[in-house]
Amino acid sequence: MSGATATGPRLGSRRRARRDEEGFDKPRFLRVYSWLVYLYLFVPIAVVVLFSFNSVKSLQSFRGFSLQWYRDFLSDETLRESLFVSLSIAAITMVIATVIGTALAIGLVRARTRWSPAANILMLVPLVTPEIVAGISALLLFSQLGIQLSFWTIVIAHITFSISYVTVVVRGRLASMGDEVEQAAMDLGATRLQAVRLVLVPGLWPAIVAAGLLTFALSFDDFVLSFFTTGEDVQPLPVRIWSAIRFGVSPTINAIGTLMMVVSLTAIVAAVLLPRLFGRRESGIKVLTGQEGG
Amino acid sequence: MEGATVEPVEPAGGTGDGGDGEAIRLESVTKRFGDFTAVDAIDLTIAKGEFFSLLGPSGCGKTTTLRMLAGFEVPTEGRILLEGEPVEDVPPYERNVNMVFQSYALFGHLDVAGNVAFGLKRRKVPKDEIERRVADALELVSLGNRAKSRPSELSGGQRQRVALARALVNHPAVLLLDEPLGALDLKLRRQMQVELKQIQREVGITFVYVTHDQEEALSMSDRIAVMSEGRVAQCGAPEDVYEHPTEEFVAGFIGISNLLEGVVEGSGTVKVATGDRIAAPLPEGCGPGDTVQLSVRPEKIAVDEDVEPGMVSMSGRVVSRVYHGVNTQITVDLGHGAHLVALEQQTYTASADDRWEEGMEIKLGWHPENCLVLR
Amino acid sequence: MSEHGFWSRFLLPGGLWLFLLFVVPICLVLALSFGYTDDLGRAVYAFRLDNYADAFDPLYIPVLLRSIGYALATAAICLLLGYPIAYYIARYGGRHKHLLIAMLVIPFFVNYLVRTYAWVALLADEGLLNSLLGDVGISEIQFVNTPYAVIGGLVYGYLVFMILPIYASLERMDGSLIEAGKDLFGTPARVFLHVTLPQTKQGILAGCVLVFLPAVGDFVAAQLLGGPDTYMVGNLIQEQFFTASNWPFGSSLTVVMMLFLSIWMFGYLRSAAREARDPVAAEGA
Amino acid sequence: MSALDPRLSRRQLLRAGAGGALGLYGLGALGGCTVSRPIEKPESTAAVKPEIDGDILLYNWAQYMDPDIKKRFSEKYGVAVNEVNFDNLEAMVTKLRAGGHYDLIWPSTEYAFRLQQEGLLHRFHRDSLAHADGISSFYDGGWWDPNNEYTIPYAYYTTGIAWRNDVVSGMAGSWNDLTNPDGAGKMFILDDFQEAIGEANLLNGWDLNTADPNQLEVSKQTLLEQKEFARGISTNSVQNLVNGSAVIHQAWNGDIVNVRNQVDNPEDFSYETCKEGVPVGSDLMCIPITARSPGTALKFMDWIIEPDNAAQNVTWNGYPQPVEGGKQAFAGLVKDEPSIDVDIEELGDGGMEYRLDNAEDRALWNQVWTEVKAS
Repeated sequence: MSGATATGPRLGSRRRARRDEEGFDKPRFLRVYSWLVYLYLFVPIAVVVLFSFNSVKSLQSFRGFSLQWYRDFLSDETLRESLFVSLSIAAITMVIATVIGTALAIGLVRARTRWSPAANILMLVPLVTPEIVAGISALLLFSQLGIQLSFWTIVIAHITFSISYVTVVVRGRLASMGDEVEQAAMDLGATRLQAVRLVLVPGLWPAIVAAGLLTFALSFDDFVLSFFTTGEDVQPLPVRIWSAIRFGVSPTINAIGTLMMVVSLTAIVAAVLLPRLFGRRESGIKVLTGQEGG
Repeated sequence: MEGATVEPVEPAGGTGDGGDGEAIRLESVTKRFGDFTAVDAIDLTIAKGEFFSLLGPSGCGKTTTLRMLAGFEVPTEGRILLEGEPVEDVPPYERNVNMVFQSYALFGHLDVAGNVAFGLKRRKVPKDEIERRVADALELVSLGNRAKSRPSELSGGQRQRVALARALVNHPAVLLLDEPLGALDLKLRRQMQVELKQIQREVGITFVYVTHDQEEALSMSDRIAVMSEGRVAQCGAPEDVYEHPTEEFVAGFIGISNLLEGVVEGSGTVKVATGDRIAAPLPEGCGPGDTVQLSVRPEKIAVDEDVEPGMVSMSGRVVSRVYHGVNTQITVDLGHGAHLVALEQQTYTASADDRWEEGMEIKLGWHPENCLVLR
Repeated sequence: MSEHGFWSRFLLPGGLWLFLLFVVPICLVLALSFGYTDDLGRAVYAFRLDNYADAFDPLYIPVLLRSIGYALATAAICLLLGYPIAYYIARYGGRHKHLLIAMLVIPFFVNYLVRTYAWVALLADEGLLNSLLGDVGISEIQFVNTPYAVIGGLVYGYLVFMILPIYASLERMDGSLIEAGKDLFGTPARVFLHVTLPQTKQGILAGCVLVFLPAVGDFVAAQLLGGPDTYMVGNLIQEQFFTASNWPFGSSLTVVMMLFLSIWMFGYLRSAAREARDPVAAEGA
Repeated sequence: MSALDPRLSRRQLLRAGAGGALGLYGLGALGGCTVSRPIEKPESTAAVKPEIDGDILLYNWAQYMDPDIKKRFSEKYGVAVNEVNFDNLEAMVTKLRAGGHYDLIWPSTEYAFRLQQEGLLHRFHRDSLAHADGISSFYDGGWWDPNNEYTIPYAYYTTGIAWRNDVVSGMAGSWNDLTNPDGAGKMFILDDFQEAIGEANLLNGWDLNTADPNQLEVSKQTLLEQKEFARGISTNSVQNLVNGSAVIHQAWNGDIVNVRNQVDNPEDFSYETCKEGVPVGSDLMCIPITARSPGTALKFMDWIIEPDNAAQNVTWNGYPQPVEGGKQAFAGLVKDEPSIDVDIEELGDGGMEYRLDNAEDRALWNQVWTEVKAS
C-alpha cells in the first residue's frame, strides 16, 4: 500500500476522462446519475432550510419570509442551552476520543503484543454494533454503578462510540506512512517518546484533524446514545427534538436543524482554514476527507 | 559546493588498515527472525574514513546488517563494536551513527532547515551553532537556497540531499546509507554517485553503503562486501572482487560472467562440455577430476580477427546481437548447451557497419590468464 | 524497556476504556437478559430463560426478520446509489473531487431527526411532492407510513457510510489497472466487472457492513416514517426500556438481535482475514 | 473509514471471545441484584414551603409550557428555571428512579399516585399557595391525592376522535367511528398503550382499566382489526392531520386546537368524544423527593396557576388548565368548536381515568400492546 499520492498513475485526470468517453464508462451517464443522487440528498435539506423561514406555523405551505422561528429559538433559553450543551459534548468528545483513538491506532500498528489482536477486534466491534445496543448497555452500566445520568454520562457514551472511528481513520494513514520517519527521528537522537511527539503525531496530523471533525459531527448529530444516557442536566438538542417531534412540531425545529448545519459547517470551515493560518499547506478539504497531507 | 565546510571528525584515513583506525567491527553477528536466519555469523571490520559497501541481491541480509549498525535491530548473537565500544544494546538515539533512509524518511511537517536541524536540537546544541551548521550542511549538498522549502516541494534528488545533510550535520562516526539512490532515475543517480563520493572525501566520515547495484558499488567504494544468504561471500577492494571473484556467486553477481562447466584434467587443463581443453590457472587444492566452473569476463573476450595466437580460442554460431552504442553484446552458441557472451568494442577501427548476423560463424578467444577457475 | 513494551503502552488507555465502558456493559446486558422484573417493576439479575422463550416467540421473530430485510434493502439501495457516485467522483471528479465529497457529507450535518422529519413534510399526502404531482394531474400517492418510506429514510440516513469507504478504495486503486484491462481487450463492462469491482471489494464490504448493521437497530425511521406494519426490532427494544419498563426482556431482545447480527459481523471479519492471507487480492484493500 | 480491514485470524477471534467469556464469569456474582440503586430519601418529611431556595429544573413534556412564563419567573425571582423533556411517563419514572434531581415533574394522576405510594414525592400544604383558590373543585381530594398534599393540577384533556368533516361523513360519537369506512387507510391510533387498549375496552363494553386477561385478549383482537384499517400508530396527531395523512385520528382535545391553528380551513376539522366512555386525563405538578429546590418549585407552581399566566399558557399550548384564567382562556380558544371544550366539573361523574394499580397489571397491558404493535 503506497502513500497514495506518491507513486503510480491515479484515477481522475482530465486527460484520461476525455479518452474514456465511451460505453459503460461514459461519464455523461454517471454525471447525470450523480447529480440525481445529489438532488436526492439536498431536497430535504432545502425543505428544512426553506421552512425555517416560513411566516406561518406550517411545514406544508410556504407563505412568506420571516425570522419568527429563529426568534422563538433564541428567546427560548432552554433551547439555547441545549445547543450549547450539544456543542460542549461534541467538543469534549472530539478532544478525548481523538487523543485516545490516536494512541490506540499507534499502538495497534506498532505494538506486537499478545494483546494487540484482541485490541484490534475490540476496536472494531463498536463500529459494527447498532447504536441502540451501545445506548442500552451504557444505561445499564450507569444504573448499575449508581451513577447519575448527566452531561458526563452522555460524554462518556459518545467517547466510547467515537474512539473506533478515530482509530480507523488514523490507522489508515499510519499504515501508509511506514515506520521509517520514526526511525529517522530516533537515529537523529530523539527518544521514542520524542519521536512520537515530534515526528509521528505531526505526520499524522491531517488524519487526526479529519478524525476529530468526524467525531465532532457524529457526536453533535447523535440522538440514540444521548437519548439513553441523558439525565437531569440540560438535554442535548437531538433529544429535545425527539421529544418535540413525537407530539407535533413547529418550524422551530427547522430553524434548529438549519442552525446545527451552520454550526457544523462553520466548524469545518474553521478546521480547513486554521491549518492555513498556522502556515501548514495541506489542502483543507483533503484533510477533511482524510485523504492526504504534506 | 565550494566554501562549504563540515569539519571532518577525523582526518580521512586510508583504506582498511584496521587497528586504531577501526570504525566498526562485527564479530560473528547473527540475526534470526523466528526460524529465518537473516544474517549468519558475519565478521567484518570497517576502517575509519572508508567508503564501505554492502552489496547483494534483495534478501541477502545487507539491510538487516545496516539496521543492526543503526540500532533498529538487536543482534541475536555476536558483538558490534563502534570505535572499539560494544553497542549491541545501545538504542539508536544514543549511537553516534546516522542513517540515510531509502525512502529518505523526511519529516513532512518541517521545512528543509527544520529537518536538518532536528538531530542537533535533540543534542541541545546552542541555537546559533545549529544555524551555522545547518547552513553549512545545506551548502555542502548545494541546497543553501531551499532551506525554507517543504520536502513535498522538492524533487527526488533534492530530497535525497536533504536526507544526506540531515545525517551529516551531526558529524556521526559512521554514516549508514540504505540504497539512498534507489528511487532516482539513472542519470541523476550517476550524478549523485559522483557527488556522494566527493562529499565523503570532503567530510572524511566513514560511509557504510547498502546497495544491490554492482556498478554503483564498484564505482564508489573503497571496499565491498558481497553478501549472499546472510553471509559475506567476499570482501575486498572493487578491483579484487571484480577481477578475482572467489566463488561462482560473486562472479555471477558482479558483472556479466560467462560460466562454462568443466572437469579438471591431469594436465592442468579443464575439459568443458564442448570437448575443448582449456588452459587456465587452477586455484590451490584443485586436483584432477574436480568439477569446476570456468569464468571469463565478456570484455576479456576477443572476437574474430582480434583473436591472437596464444589465446584460448573457441568457435560457435551467433545467437543474438545487442547493440549498446559503446559496444555490441554478442551471444554465441558453442554447441553442447554452452554459451558465451562477448563484448565487441567500438573503436576507431571498427564501426557499427560491421554487423554480425544471427547464425554467422564466429571465433572467440582470450588469454589464459584472464580465465578464472571457480570451484 | 523493550520496543514492544513501549508501543504497547499506547494500547492501554483505549483498550481499557473500550473494555470497561463497552465490553463490560454489553456483558451486563447479557447478564440482565436472563433476569426478571420484580413486583415493584425493578429489573433484577437472575438466571431464567423466560425472556428468551418470549423473544423467540413467533410474534417477535418476524419483527427481527423484517428489520433485517429492511436493512438489507437499505444496504442494497445504498450500494446502487453510492457506487456510481463514488466511481464518478474518484474517476472524473478532477480537481473538484474533494468538494464533491464534502458536498455529500453536508446533508449529514443537519440532524438525523430533522432530516428524517423533512421527508415527512415532503412526502405527506398533502405534502410538497403530492401537491406538485397534483398540479400535473397525478392523483395523491401515499408515500409516508409505508415500508418504502422507512427504507427510504434509512437509505437517506446511512448513504454516506456506503459512499466514503467505496470512494476510498476506488481512490486507492491504481488507475492503470483499468487501462491494462482495456488494453487486454476488455469491454468497459467486463473491465468493470473483472478489474474495478474486485479491486474495490473491501470498500464495498466495509460500506455494506457500516450501513446494514446500524440500520437493523434503527428505531427513528420506523417511528417517524413508518406505518402500523413497519415495526422494527429497534422500536421493540427501545419501548421495552422506556415505555414498557421491562429491561430484562429488552436486554434479551438485544442479545437475540446481536446473535443474528454476529453471523454477519463474523462473516465480515473472516473475509477481511482471508483477504489478508492473499496479498495479491489484498493489494486493492 | 477506509481502512476497515482488520487482518484477523480465527485464533485471534477466539482469543477475544475468551476474554468476553471471562468477563461473563465475573458477572455471575450479580445474581439477585437489582439494576438501579434505591433512591436516598431525606429524613425530614416536613411540608415544603413556597420560598425561593435555589434554581429549579423542570421535567416536562416537550412544548407543554410557554417559555415566556419561565423567563418572567426567572427574572422576577432571580433564579434559573431549567427544563428537560420526556416523551412518555414511564421514561420519566425510569429517570426519576435512577435518582435524577428534578424539582418539578408533570405526571398524570395515575403516575402521581404511584410515585406518592413509593414515597417519591414531597408533601406541601395546598393552602400555602396564593392562587390555590382558583383550582377547580374536581382536584379537591381526588383519589390520587385525598388530602391535597402532593399535587396541583396543570392541565386536563379528554381523549376522543378527531376527523376531517370534508372527507368523512357518518361519524356517530362512538369509538366505532375509528373504523368508519371513509377513513380506511387514513386512520391513526394513538401510540400510547393505555389510550389504545382503553379505547378497545370501552368499545367492548368493559371497564376502562380491566386487567382480566380474557377481556384484554378480546380487546387485543379489536385493536388488531383496527390496525388493519389504520395508516399508523402515532402520537403526532397534529402533524398527521395537518399534512393530510390522517382523516380520522384518535386524539387528545388540546391537539385539535393546535391543528385548527395551523390550517387554512379550521372548520373542516372536528372532534368528538365517544358515548362508550370518555377517558379524561389530568396532568399534575409534583415535587419529587430528590428535588434540590423544593421551595422554588412550589413557588413556581403557584406562578403557573396565577390566572394571567394560566391564560397565557393555555393560549400557547392549547390545553385547558383547571384554574381561574385557564378555563376562560380555553373556552375562548374553542368557541367555534364546542366539542373540544370540556368542563372538568361535569366530567366528575361521566369521565374515566386510566389507573393500573399494580406492576402485574401494567406488565399485562404492556405485553398486550407490544403484541399488537409487533403483529
